[in-house]
Amino acid sequence: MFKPINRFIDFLNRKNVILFMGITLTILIIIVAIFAPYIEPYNPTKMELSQKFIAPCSKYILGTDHLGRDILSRIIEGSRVSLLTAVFVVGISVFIGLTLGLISGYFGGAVDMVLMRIVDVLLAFPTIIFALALSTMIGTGQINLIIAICCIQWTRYARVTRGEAVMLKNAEYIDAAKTIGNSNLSIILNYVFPNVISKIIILASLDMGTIILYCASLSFLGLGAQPPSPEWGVMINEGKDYIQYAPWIAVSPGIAIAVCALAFNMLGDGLRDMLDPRMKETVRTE
Amino acid sequence: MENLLEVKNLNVSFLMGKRKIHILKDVSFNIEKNEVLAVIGETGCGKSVTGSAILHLLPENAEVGGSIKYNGIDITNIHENEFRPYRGTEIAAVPQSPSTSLDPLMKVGKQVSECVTDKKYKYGEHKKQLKESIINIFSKLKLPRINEIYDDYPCELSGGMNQRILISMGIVTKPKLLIVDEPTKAIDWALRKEVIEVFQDLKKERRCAMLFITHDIAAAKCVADRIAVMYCGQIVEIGYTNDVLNNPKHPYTKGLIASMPSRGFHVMEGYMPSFADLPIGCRFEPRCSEKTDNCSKYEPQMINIKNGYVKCFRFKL
Amino acid sequence: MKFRKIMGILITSALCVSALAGCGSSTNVSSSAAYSTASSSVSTEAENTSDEKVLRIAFPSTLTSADVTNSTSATMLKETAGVAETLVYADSNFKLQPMLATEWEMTGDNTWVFKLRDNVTFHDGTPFNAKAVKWCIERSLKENSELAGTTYIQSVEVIDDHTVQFTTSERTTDLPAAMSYVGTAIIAPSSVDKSGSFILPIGTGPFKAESFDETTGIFTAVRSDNYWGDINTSVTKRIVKSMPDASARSLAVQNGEIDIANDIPFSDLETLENSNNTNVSKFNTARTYFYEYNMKKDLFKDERVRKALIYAINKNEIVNDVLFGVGGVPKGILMDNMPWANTNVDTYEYNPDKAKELLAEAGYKDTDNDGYLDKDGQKLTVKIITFTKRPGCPLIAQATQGYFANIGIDASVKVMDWSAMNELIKKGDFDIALNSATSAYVPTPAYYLDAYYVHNNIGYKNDKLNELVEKCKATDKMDEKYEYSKEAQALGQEDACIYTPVLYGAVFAVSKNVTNFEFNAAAHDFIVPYNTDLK
Amino acid sequence: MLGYLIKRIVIVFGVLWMVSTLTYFTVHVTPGDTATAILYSIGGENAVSEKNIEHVRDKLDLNRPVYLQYFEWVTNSFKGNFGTSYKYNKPVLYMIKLRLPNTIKLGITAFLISVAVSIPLGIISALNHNRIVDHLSRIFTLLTSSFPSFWIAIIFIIFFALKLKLLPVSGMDSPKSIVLPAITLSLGMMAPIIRMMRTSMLDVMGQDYIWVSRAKGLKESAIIWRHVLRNAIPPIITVLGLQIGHILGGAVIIENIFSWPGVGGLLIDAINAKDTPMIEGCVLVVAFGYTFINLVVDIIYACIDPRLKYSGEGK
Repeated sequence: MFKPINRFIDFLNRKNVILFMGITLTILIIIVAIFAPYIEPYNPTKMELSQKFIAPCSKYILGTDHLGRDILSRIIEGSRVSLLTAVFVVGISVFIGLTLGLISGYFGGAVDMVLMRIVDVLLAFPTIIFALALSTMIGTGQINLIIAICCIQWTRYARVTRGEAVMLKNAEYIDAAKTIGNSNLSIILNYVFPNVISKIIILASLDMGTIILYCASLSFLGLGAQPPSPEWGVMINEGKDYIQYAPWIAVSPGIAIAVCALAFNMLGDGLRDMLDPRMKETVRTE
Repeated sequence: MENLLEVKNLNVSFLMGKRKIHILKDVSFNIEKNEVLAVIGETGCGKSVTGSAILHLLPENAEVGGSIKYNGIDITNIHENEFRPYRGTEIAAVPQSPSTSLDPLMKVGKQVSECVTDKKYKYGEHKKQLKESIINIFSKLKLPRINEIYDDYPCELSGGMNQRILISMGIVTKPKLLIVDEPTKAIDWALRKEVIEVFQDLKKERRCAMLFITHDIAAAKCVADRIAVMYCGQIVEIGYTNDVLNNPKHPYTKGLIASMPSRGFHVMEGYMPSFADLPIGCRFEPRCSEKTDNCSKYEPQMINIKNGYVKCFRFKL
Repeated sequence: MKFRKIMGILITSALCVSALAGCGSSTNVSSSAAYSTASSSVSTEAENTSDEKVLRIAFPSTLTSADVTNSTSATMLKETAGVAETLVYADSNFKLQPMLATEWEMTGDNTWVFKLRDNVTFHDGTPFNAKAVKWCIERSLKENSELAGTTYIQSVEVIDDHTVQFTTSERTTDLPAAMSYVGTAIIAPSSVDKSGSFILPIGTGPFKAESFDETTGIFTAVRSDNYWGDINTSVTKRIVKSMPDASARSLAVQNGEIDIANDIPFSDLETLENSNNTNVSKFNTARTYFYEYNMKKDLFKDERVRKALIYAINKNEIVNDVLFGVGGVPKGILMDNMPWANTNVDTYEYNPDKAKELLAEAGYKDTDNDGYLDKDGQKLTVKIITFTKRPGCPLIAQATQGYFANIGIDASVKVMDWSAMNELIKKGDFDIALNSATSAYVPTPAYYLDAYYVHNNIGYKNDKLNELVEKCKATDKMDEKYEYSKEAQALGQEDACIYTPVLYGAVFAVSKNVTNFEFNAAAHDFIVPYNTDLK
Repeated sequence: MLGYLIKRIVIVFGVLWMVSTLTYFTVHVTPGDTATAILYSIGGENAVSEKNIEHVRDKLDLNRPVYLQYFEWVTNSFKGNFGTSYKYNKPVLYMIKLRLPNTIKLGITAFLISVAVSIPLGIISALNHNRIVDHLSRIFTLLTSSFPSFWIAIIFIIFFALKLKLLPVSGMDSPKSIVLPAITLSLGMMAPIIRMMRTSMLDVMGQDYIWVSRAKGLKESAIIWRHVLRNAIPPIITVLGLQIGHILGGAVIIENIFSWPGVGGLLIDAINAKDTPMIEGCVLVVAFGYTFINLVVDIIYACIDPRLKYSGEGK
């Protein structure tokens, strides 16, 4: 009776299903975001007050909101906002974190000292509160939100990169490379960087999911994107007032966020399984 | 003499994904009571897997074939619950790599006494007596500060000291068979002699049989009654210590002995083949200096000699 | 070895204990307080059946204090709890009526004399007199930053036991109106202890403060035996519960936990109207939503453009469909039933064709057929900014965006918090701003025009209007005030630089047990009249 | 040990000082007039008039240079005086003391729930490595870390409060009120704990000393309890410490949705009102709580793991 289940589990164990699903979903989301204007059944910002609060039906698959806008179209349009934001945040943070982490780890000394203390301070603070404080300070809006989250997020990459760089700095083959007469820059680029990058890729893909959640949370609190932007967090916030009357307004954007975050989480999880040897099962032969 | 352990045609393979990788092939040997059998060979040839297989401690994805008989009872496929009483009490193990084989968060004394207290039904010793007997063992192993060491964590002791703690864990239950895995690997040269002496004493005083896994031929020579030479998951030659060392029959044994520093340090050419990609014929064929045409086509058969066997086409009785 | 470990544990536990002790002291106080209120709210059902009749009111903001120096709690004390009263009050026709003061007179350019009611005592029996008024107003002036600019009071002098004189920082004819503002509610000097810290408000109203829980924001007041006026209600106790979340208020009424709640989510109206135990009432309020054009921009220097954009907006549809019928379209700038409201002005009723016509006259035509109007090769785009706090703002702005799109104007909407919007308006970094303000903050004909037409940040200036408002402020004759105000309104409406499309609507969910509940648009926020009764 | 402790405490204070300075100056550098924000927060749009703005500036001395205000604030903070909230006109410390117990109550409940769920789940999935339970728990982990907490909160409200009418929607009037916010908050922090517990267990189970303890003939249960769990716990403690930060951050959102009167709501109000002393106070409390808990975690860690004393700090 359990045979099919067992075979399925066996299949799960052998293939990196999570990674496969992650990649598929991610590509799907990216396609949706790129071709959003062609996929949207209606104009996402067009109001049709006579069509407001229509429950999901065949005409409006996910229903309409309080201003008669088609929710599905808005969600599709919103994927661009979320994805772009996450890509920017991760890209900028990785760049800053990687650069500073490499410098700090490879050269050490006072730079390392100062940088790591800054990292300590920034990490001594729950990300969301810091982003929250910062984004209110520098004003609301999506760009400010990106800046605010980048301010904290780079520390994660800096710390990981530095750790790896410190470890590699003392490795014998780096010493060898030095004695041959390679410059510091070429050692960093040719030896240290390739060793760090796989860890950074795992971290970055996991972070994409987290950042989509952060942005949505902050927008939900009214600190990120603002209406009428079809950002998912904003849509949930708008729908919150109608949960009794028209629950679908708040429900579907949440699922969109979750699917997006799930895609990147699975991608990161799968990549970790594949790239991080620590997690692999090893067979003791000796 | 009666056989304490009889291993016949032991086959071990690991399931890696959908592929099956054969590690041990038709390994057969026996150990008599109070006899020390040394297994020598290169790193990665399957020595430790043999030990683990006897202890039923192979990873989950392992498949075991053939038969292992202990005291005449077939223990190859008996259930974990039935086998557990054998471990520690009948068959004990002294693991390799002292740095990782001790629980870092438990005091060493407790780790040693644990071997006994978990089987109180058998050893009705009181805590105090137990501690005394452990300290007694410590002192026999020439550990310093024996009373304090009992309450130390492994990280507070040196590698050699930890190795001796591991040995004491193996012998505290007075087992009939001791599987010793690379006892001299982590020990510096000065201590090596002492550790070897400990095993010699063990054999004399406690009268326990041993499966002495090592790549240290000199150590094997001092301790073992017989030597089994293992290559790539197979025993290629087994026989009395003196016979094997002084009159090696298998080309691999010859090479191994020649590579000993005392014998001139002539290192063999080539590497052991990967288990995933084994040659069809004799596994040693690619490196063998005395190979014939048959060697690459057929597997050599076991040829019995006095108290052992050889697997080689070149060997003639 | 052992020593280190034990020490580590000791230090850790010491740290933990000290941290817990730090907050523990307050935990005890607040938790006991919370329990007492929890039990009281649980027992209200039972009490209602015996001789106690409890009116439970939801208050729409967070309450952190019960002191009149905090405007929010002053509103609560005066208008929802009925504990503290002001010297003057404005009735629902925006006429000033005597409250704690019986008469008032402007005695000099900067002085006003108020005669106090003489049969009044505070709840603790201490007499209500000029000294108490002086103490209270001076304290509020110091603590409440709002009062200085609202009342212009500089100092208070005691003339005799029941006469006070207020000296203002500049000449004002509107002090009596300002004295109806909640921030000037009077409490007794005995409300504070010897060190000056506030305990409970001791007022003169028909209800006497009983308790206030700072953590949960629950205020209770019981009927006072010695109220100076006549009231007719069987309610013996009022519980005011701070519930800043609109959906929570609505649910509390539906579940019968609350008798009166205001500002409930528009979308719950249908549910509440169909419910067996609640009534829904909607009223227009004196609060306006108003559009401001950036007059520093050339685009809006053209009157036709300004008016066209107003014609483009379907105000009635906004009220009915976007705001669920909550609110109203005014016939002028102000709420129609304000006695000084000029309802005889052009309201630029929805007429998209006229809008297009006017824009075409101004030179805006769709020459490149992209669906958007343009002039000199420039697409007509406007940036609408608005703020979050008033629930209607984002909705009205987004609806406007839609109406503008219909006539070919590409509009963007930005929603931000009010201070940020104010900053942008000051900097001139916007096209159209949707703002909101109450026109009865000080219930006087000059106030709203002065605050939002004369003193604007958008660069609008009409000398004639300013002059009329000055005259309105200067005279102390009411009918003259009305006249000047009406004239000024006509000018303002004709200029169409600031425009009121919609009035803020008050919506109440009231339990069917509640009787005699009347709305007063002149009240600062919302009022639960003293005579509100329970079946 | 003592030296280590002193060093750590110095770092805690350093962090607090830097965090507070950072926030102090960002608050002041930000565009927008403080007086306007304060007036708006106390009296709405109508309260903002030129006369009132002037009054507020005079009263709060906002016209002084920022660095002077900062120095005064720092000296007062050292005396334990965090100033008076602009918005509430009450001492900052008083307001925080009023609200903090609620946040702690919510936080501890959520923490206990998530620990009670995720540690056993992590252990179970490690013990059933690559079996159905493990896969199910992995799916659970992925889901909990993918759904936004505020959305889950809304779904909970729809189901448990509106449809089933089992639990209150918001506030903290009855003991039942804590259920929804605590569960929502705890869900968000489960994933890292489960994942860490599982990895940590698997890591330990692959260690040589576990093989050795099997070779000793110990019972499986004894191996799990005595060796695996004991060695798997230290990394978990670190993760738990980090999760406290998640609680503090998540509480801001959760308190907002459920109208839970905690520090989170206070902070958001303060930020909106540009109530500098209050923002500073809340930020300091959060940062202090976070660093303090991590200090405690490190001390516990040092007590559990004998290796640290020798490698990390020397004898």
